[in-house]
Amino acid sequence: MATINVNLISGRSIQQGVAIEGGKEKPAYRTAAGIIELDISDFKKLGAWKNTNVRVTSDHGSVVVKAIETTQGPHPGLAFIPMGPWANSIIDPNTYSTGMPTFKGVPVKVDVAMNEPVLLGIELVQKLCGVK
Amino acid sequence: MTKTITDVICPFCGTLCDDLEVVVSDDGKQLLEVYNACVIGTEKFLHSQSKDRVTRPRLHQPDGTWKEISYDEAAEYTAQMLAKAKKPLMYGWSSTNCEAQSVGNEIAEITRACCDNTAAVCHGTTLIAVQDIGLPSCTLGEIKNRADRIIFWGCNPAHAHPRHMSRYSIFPRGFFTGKGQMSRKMIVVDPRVTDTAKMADVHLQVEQGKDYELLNALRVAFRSEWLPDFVAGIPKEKIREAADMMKSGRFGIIFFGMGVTQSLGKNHNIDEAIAVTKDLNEYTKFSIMPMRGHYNVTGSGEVFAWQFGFPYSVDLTRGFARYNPGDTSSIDLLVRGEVDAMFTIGSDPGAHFPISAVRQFAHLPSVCIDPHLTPTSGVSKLHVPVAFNGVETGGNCYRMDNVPIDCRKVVEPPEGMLTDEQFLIKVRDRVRQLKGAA
Amino acid sequence: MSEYIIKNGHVFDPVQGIKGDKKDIAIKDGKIVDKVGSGAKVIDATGKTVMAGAVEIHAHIAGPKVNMGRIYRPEDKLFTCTPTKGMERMGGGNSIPTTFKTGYEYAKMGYTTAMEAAMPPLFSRHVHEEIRDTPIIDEGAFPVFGNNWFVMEYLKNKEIENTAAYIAWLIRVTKGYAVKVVNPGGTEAWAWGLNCLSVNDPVPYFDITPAEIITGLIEANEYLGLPHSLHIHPNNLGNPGCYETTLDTLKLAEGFKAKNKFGREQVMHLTHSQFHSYGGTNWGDFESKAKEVTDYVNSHKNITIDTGNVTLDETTTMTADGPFEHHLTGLNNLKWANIDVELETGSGVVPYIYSPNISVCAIQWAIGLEIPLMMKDPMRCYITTDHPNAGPFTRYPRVIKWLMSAKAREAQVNAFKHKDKVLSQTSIGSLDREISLYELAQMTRAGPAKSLGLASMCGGLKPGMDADVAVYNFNPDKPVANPDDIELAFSRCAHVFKSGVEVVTNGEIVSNGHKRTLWVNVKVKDNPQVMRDINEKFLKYYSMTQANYEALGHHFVPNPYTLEVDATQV
Amino acid sequence: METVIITMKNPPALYLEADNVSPDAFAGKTAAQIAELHVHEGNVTSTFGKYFDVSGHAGATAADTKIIVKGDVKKVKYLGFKMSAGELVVEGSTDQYAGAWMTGGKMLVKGNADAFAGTAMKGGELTIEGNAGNYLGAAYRGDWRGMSGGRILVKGNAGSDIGMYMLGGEMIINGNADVHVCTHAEGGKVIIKGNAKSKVGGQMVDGTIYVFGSIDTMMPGFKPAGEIELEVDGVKAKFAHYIGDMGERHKKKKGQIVYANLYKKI
Repeated sequence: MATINVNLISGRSIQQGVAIEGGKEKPAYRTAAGIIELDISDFKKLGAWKNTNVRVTSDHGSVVVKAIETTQGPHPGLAFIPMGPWANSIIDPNTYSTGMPTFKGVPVKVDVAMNEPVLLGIELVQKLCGVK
Repeated sequence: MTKTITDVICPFCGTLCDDLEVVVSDDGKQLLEVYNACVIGTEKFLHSQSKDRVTRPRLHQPDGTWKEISYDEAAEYTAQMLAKAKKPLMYGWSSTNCEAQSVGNEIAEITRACCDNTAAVCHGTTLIAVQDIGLPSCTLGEIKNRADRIIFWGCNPAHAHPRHMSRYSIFPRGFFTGKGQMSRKMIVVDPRVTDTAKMADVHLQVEQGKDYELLNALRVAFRSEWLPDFVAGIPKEKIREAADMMKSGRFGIIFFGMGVTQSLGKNHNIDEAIAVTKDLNEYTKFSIMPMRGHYNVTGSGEVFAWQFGFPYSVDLTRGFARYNPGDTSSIDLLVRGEVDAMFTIGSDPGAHFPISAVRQFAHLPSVCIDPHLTPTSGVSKLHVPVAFNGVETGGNCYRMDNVPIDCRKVVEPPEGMLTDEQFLIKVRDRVRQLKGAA
Repeated sequence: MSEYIIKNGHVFDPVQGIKGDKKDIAIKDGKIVDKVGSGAKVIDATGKTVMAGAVEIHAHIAGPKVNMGRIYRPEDKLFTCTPTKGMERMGGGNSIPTTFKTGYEYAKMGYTTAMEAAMPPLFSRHVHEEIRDTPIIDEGAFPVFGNNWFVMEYLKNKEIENTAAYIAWLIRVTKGYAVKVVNPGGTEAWAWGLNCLSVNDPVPYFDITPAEIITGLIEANEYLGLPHSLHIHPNNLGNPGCYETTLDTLKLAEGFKAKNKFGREQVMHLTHSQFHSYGGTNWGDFESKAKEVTDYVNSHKNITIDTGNVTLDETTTMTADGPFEHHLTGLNNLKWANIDVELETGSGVVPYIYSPNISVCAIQWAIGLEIPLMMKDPMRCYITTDHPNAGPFTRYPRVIKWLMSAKAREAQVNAFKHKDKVLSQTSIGSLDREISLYELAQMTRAGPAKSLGLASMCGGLKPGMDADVAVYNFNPDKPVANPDDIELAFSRCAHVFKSGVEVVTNGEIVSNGHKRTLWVNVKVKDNPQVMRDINEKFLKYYSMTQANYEALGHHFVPNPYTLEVDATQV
Repeated sequence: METVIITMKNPPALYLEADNVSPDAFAGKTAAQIAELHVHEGNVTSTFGKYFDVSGHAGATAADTKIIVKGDVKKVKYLGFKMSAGELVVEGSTDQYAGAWMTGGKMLVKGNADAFAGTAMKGGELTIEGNAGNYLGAAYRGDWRGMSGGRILVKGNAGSDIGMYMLGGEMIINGNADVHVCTHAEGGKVIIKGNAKSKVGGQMVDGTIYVFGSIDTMMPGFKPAGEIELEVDGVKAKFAHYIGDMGERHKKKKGQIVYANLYKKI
């Protein structure tokens, strides 16, 4: 099992859209947005099966999500996490004084984390903020 | 017996579809079916009916439990928090109506708050670009009736604005576009082969973060000047081909989204895209339009602008309005530790701000007004659930092309629940007393 | 409602022909009355000038392009925003003030009624939200018709009755006031990047000319008998030599007579005539044709005009004349906004600096003053700055100074970098006329009110009319020591009453009044064909449904004042 | 020249807006009068004396007034706001808008200055011995009139968007500069002694940029125009010359199109 370095972007997906309207406290939200979409070639480099949990780490944080094969590829070297608390645990908050964080284009490393759980959305944010 | 309500407006995205049909029970208390909406819009209407919905304000207790309180107690708590704060941030406003936004602006004016909407993490950089170079644009009906060149740059309507292509941009047969899709050429610029890109005549798979360079190269190509062999991973021949395709249309439009507003370059990406549009008007007719996200983020910008003079990131702390993203913008205010209270309405910064910004407000006095349970409500001291705007109450909203559409109430909210506007009026009247305002 | 008596002021009221005599004005229940009880509050106007509240006939103060101006010009507000003050909300903006500041500034200068000059019908709900948030002044809005697909299709076949039925429907659903035309046909052409620069240029696809649109709309307007006439911004605005297009446009009104119950006499109102009175073939030999234009208007009683005075400020241009704004951004390279509106109209916005050091700007300034000074009948010529196009409306006191004082004009001419060019390309140097206070009242009160069909309601101080009254710190008995005193006096009123409510005292806002939205409700014979056409256009070509199009509901027009028109018997 | 020394004694809980700290605002005032000037912490307006010790007194005019700022002013904004003459020395680091809208005089920041320093500067000298933040010497939002005169020297690194809409004046960065240099500029001169990242000179109409170090990604709108021997800020060297932005509009002088120039040291 290797570590791979990829360029992370976050953004909308229709499943994420349905899930936020369905309720962010529900597991369906985690299923829709607690994931990372990797190119098949990056899966090979990572040496992991599809649908395994991975830890994604950037200079700004670290989060566990489930790695799935990209639905909108190929995009080797590029990874996608739907917008939401999982992506925002690791994206670059630098706004370059424009007010806008760098939600897209964040260098991250991905390691397999088979036995680490993917937290629910609200649970994740509360944990990272130290709020019960 | 059931009733069918027609011409219903969908309170999900900036496409603001207004052709929905909703079937409700005879007593108007239950929403049964939704027609014409996309899968997301349908879910939004149906979720309002969920049985496990929170219907009363709740105070977060130290042990993590919640204590139910009355709306009056919630209004008192909110008013006290805002009145005491030196620099409160009133954020959100994009999933509520313009009437509520107006009352919110009064509260912000009385308490001298910073007010901001979700453009902060969406199209704020677009607004900066528009302030630098302008915006040649049009209404969506113009696209439907005239456009034969459609460019989607850094946006993925197939996922984010599901009915956009069928209602306005790709498929409809308009006055001068009788052949619908056949009369249009579609270009998609995206680092991924998105479901939108898969439909395109031309897909430019731009190297992520190099949109500014690629847009600049298009402008150079329009003028037939020298180009390096590759720009942003795209061979120059393909760039010149795309440039010619744009020039050769009769009426073109660039739709753009988070792909450019949130990537390196930020406002400059939009700035250059607008320059591209301006250039193209020397050869043909071209427009450009941001794919606004929340269904009424545009309205929030409009109301801010006519009341305070600026479309977002407005700082009223000195008693008059000031604006300068980087200083007065939510993310910077939070990450820099500039504010001492957080008021959220009609959005979910807990889920959509960088975690470092969320951490900041999680430890401040905070109030979250939202019909849903969200990461924001989860880390706020007070959660005030309200009626769903656009479902359980009406009110004016602005579509992504700034066209105002008055939302419809289709069903009664649960017994005793207030709307955003009703709750805000309680808060406003109380802060007036606390601040001795006229 | 409380009673007032304004004592011993010098009253100027063209409606009653009062020319500065000392007279008391009595107010009761929102109206001017003959007398009030002894309990009435006394306002001492000794040594002051008393006029009716002023009437703004043409300004861009509410709606999508105005707000686009606000949104994209933060620099227009830099260091100018004002704090909350008593009942005054925060304000900001030099050339595009916020809605609150707009209402307050008008009121402080003695204006009590204003017309938004260009409402895109599709955006009427936006226009009305801004009007609602503009305090004190009564407001109406003119929907634009000159590039409307229905209008062009009906008029192509000379279907006046259908055109009229459509106008009646649109004015009703948009809560509009009058028929506005901007660059007829040219803005539709602009949807393809083209333009119509003369009244005979064919409109692409629609097989009709601007001339046919204009005459057809005059006919339809008089068929309906609307309070105001056709209100036109002709083709070819702002270009050297454009005065010829202007004369061609004015001539189209020949033979038409006003038919209405509101006392209006004109069938055409030419707006911001300054922008349409240019001679020359380029910016080098650019010259004034104010004489040619005013000669024509002076000899044709069925036309009224407003001026569009250039105030020599940094401002923001905005118009439904989309192609013009594109032309302008090519000249000054400043940021360009454009909003084309499906089936109806378009618009553009570009910042502009009228620099006294640029000869063209100085000549434009002169033309704007030549026009009112050359107009024989002040009841047919009204002062505007086409706010914010030629300058912000807040500069009216300065324009009044220039009109009332030849000395002030001379001082400005001498201050120009290209003084000689101004004198050679215009006749401003030879005009020694000074507008009197009575003429000023005609140009800013009685005149515009009559042209708008509001003569029985506002613009005068006759018992029975609305109690809109402005009291100025200006003593007509005293010679003007310094022209700047005129500007000062007209900048801030001593007192302003709106519908009998004192809204301004010593230049400060003391009440937000009871602001009304003026709109015209025209009843016409049932016209199933037009209703079918409307229905079909919404199904096929509009991007929203017909059911959501109308400006309904308390939050759009909370306090309407409806002018009823019955055209069913025509 | 008279000197006023202000020393932070009670740092603010949030941030402090001290737009009165300029020779212009202090001129003709005693220490006591200066202590009465307004400062703002959020929506609370209080007096200078609440946060600062004030000693010495100002000269009769701005020109003969020198201000020395001591103590922790990392969370103080607007130092030197609109100053037109005299001197201002900040011994530590300061927050946003240092010397913003200044028209004359000398301002020295011995530490770092955060974003918007020298906004729309018209004249004078602004020296930052540490690092400068984003939008150094840039225009205010929406304004097409950026830095038009004066001189900015940064001994450390500079952030992004320096010299946006620059019209005139000179800016020297001894260290590196982040993305976007001189965007939309129509004049002026920027010298970067270190490295530049990318998006250098985008949409530039006129003006000159010198880069001594590397540029990660060149704008495609900048076209190679040969090599040239130059002396820049006392350094003689060979530079690769580029003209641009070829995608942007340009003025003509005597029938010749005038491009912006980018010189990169070889």
